[in-house]
Amino acid sequence: MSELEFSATEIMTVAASRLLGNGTVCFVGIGLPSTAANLARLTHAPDVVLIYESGPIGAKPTVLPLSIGDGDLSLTADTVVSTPEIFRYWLQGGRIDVGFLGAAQIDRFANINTTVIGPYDAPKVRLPGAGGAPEIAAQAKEVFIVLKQNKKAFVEKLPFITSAGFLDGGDAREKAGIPGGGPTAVITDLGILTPDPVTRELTLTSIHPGVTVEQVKEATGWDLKIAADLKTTEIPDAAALTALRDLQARTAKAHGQNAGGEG
Amino acid sequence: MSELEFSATEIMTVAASRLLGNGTVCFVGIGLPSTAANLARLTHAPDVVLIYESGPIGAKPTVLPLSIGDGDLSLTADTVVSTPEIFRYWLQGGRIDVGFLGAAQIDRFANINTTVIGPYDAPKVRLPGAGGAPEIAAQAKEVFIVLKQNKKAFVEKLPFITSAGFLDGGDAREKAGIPGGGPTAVITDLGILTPDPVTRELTLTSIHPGVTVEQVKEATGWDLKIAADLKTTEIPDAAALTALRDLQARTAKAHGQNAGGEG
Amino acid sequence: MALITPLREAVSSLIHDGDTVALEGFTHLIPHAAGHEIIRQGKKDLTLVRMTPDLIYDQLIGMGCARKLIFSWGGNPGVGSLHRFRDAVEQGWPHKLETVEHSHAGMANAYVAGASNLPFALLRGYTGSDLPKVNPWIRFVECPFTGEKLAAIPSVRPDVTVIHAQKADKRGNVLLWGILGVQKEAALAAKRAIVTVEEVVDELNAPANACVLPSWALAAVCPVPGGAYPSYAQDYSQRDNKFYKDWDPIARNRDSFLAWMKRHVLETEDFAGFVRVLGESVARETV
Amino acid sequence: MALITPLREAVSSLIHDGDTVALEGFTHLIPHAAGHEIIRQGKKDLTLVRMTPDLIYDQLIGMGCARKLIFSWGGNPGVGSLHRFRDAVEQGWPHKLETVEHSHAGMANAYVAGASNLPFALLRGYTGSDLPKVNPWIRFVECPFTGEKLAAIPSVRPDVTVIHAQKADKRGNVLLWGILGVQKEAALAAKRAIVTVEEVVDELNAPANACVLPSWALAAVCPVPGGAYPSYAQDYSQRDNKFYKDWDPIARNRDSFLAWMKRHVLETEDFAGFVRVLGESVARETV
Repeated sequence: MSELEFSATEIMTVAASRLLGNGTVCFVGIGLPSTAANLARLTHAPDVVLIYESGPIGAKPTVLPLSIGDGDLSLTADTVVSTPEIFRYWLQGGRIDVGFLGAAQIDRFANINTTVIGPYDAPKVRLPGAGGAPEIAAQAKEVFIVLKQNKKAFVEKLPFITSAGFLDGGDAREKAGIPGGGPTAVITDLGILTPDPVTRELTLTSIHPGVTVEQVKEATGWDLKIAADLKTTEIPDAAALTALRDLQARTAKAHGQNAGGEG
Repeated sequence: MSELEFSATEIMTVAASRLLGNGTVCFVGIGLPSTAANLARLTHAPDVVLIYESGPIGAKPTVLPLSIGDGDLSLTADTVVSTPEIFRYWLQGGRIDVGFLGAAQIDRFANINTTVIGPYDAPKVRLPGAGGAPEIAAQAKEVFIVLKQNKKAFVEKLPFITSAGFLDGGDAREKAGIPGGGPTAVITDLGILTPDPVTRELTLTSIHPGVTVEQVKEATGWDLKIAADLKTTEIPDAAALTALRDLQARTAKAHGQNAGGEG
Repeated sequence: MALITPLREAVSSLIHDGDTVALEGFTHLIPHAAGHEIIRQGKKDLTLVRMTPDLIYDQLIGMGCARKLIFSWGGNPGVGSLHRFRDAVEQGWPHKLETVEHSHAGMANAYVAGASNLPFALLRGYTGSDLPKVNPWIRFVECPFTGEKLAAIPSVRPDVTVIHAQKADKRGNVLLWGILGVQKEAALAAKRAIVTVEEVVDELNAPANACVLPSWALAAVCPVPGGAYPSYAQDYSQRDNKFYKDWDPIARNRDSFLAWMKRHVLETEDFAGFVRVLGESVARETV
Repeated sequence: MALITPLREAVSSLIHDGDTVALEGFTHLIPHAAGHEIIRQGKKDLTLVRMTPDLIYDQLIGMGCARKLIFSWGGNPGVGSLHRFRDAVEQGWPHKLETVEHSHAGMANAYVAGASNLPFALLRGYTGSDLPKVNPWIRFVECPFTGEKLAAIPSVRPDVTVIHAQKADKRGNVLLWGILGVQKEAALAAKRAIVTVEEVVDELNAPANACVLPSWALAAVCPVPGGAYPSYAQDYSQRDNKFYKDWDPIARNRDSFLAWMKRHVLETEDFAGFVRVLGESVARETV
């Protein structure tokens, strides 16, 4: 298969999608996570089970949902249950293999902030808030986080921990009694970061082709650890890129845009 | 309308049915309560809402259900929800006007026993148990109890309180923090007993025509109080009797019998 | 992922001696065929859970499969007592049966808590009842905001739940409708869920918001047409009310019970065999 | 018993200044028309509850109806910030807005607890999050059996819940389908529930186990075809994604927001009037 040119967002999306195994039960956030999860479904993981917090279980949308409650999610799902049931029986029930989240900010232990920039009581920027993330981050068997890498997003200290990654690192998460396994991959437009098995500090373990380690360090608000055996991310194959672009073209045609959010 | 002959069970059923006002939301037990509630629906209270613990809300069965989960209940209901929802959102939610119960035994404060005769650990007779009754008795705004009156059923002291009436009488029920108003009528084949407004002791306030006070006292395991203004129960009118007999005939034809129970 | 599996195999590989097992179904959709298969395979020492132990548990208890019963109403609905259940409780036959007794509200909430992966269920319940005096598993907690006391009981988290449903598709997704009871909660509360179904179809064509259990949440889906008998499956079969009445004299006596179980269950191969022999019995009766 | 009532009358008689009000709908079936009517009638001092305050709450907050907001995600879905919400939180305009912030799991459980008449909701939640540090209404209780710590938050028990649904019958029984969100729980948690509907029909013809709210559990049912706009009602309308984008520049600026609200809401009689004026605005834009 011939190689195609691709953007940083495209390799991020394809790399994230590749991590989803076939048959995985995935709790999907709107936006990049939803794009990556649906791309997986349309390529190597046709039996991935997509669950959205609004209620659809086993959604197979033909275009990307613009909102968490798009009709296409409902019409293509195996079943649609209530939102309380999603959080009670399916997420808290321990039935989610992968929680797939976005974030506004992340720290070295993969804790994430989607609440405020600045002090909580007098915020510089009021972000949308927690949504489903705290319990997805806590209860899914593992968590993938996808966001673009820059110093505003990858910060030394979060002003607010909305959803726990590994807290202060080491076994802090287990000690706090958080049931799920926590973040196993942070997929960015520059590379893939995974937690050190002992310290749980995010380490650059894969770098996207054409990106330098310096660039990644420069885009990180702490002294980023680089894996000794740093890999280069496999480039998106033509089939995946084509599927992604088709999906986005279908989505643009249906919605006139391609962003997304809860609500 | 001409008068018809009627049996003791018939006047009990019709008297119980008359207590149900139109539009009342009624949580119905199988057996006599279900017969009386459906008779009310088919006569003076067409808009009574019948809720069965198996899930049907607004059931309008054409024949008496033999079991709490008969298909006819499901097919004629406004909606069928899960059993947990019945107990959580509808009963505990405070939405039931009248809980309509049967009992194996009752005491002077309208506490009821459906659990054991004899000691709990070495029972003389093991009865079916609580079913929905403890929370129906506690949470419905008021409770009607229908059972045949005799010394085995109307006892000085219950071996086991399955479901609370007024406990030790007076304000004991309120003090225990039980939300619903408690039993307001016990309808038997001999008369109607209602709790004294202060002591909450069951008092014979209505006696069925042809029954003597002595007979009722004889059928009661404690020294039964008789109301100063003891009334005679209105005899079943022909329309109610005819409706009851038609209902039972339809039921016998459909089921080949006319008993009922949970399960 | 639930594979379409013969019932015998599912019971044999998924239910072990000593397991906590819930067979649920509220009059409607009671998994009788699965109960028979558990008896045929001689499973022992089970902790049985069920809101309304009726004929199916009378048979399991009478055949000695159960060590313990967690329940809230034990009777033959519309008929009277469960004689085998009573014999076990009152006389310890065929052996002593430990019981843990709740109300329906308690059990329903305990299944919900199980499905929700909570250690306990919270409800307004049991106040004024003697049940908390005889069941140490009913406790009370305080609301951290109002100070109010509420009942707490342990979640039900069976090793195995068995239910019966109307339809599965070929992938093992299950659809049930009508009176749903606690079946969804019971299935999701369990480590392993077995569903016997009336039929396997190409497409479920489930209405919006219907009760669907996805294949991946189940351990096995077993085609057993009529497998709820003498209970029923709405739009497939009628409840055999007569059988419930007929059960009373059969179960009243230990010998007649054992003889009936031997002929109809132990000596039949499977549910189809049971139906055949039962038909012969009925024919003989009515000659 | 819910009578079929005009929306204006329902809002006027059932929603009072100072009430706790939940308008629910998860992207689907958001009761926008009811939100407008609350604004038109100048309701004040409301405690607004909603998992996902979006445009409808941006408008209520910007018009000064709200004193307090209980929520779990506040944004313009697919677009970005809610500028009026942010202005109230960041700058106190038009006046200070108190916020109580939860996660979706917390809010969803709080509605369930409200519908269940429990004083608090019990969940595994908030562990490791800073939310409990800023929200004193998140506490922890111990399981009386295992000693485990679980999160507890107060139930949501609104004075009034408003939802939008597809159908009512003439008696006021309501049927909704598709993405149900927390609407059933929100309606049952409230003292008074108002439902706006796409249409009133003779018979609901609801499928088995559909989401039906019986008339007697509701305070008013109000026919408002299209009343979810710019949200949608499955099988009746499409979400107007463009409107969500267009809202961003309108709401970004206080004056443009006030002018828009005046023209489209305050100076229109009812939802039909809003739709007419909005049509004129769109026509003018596209000339």
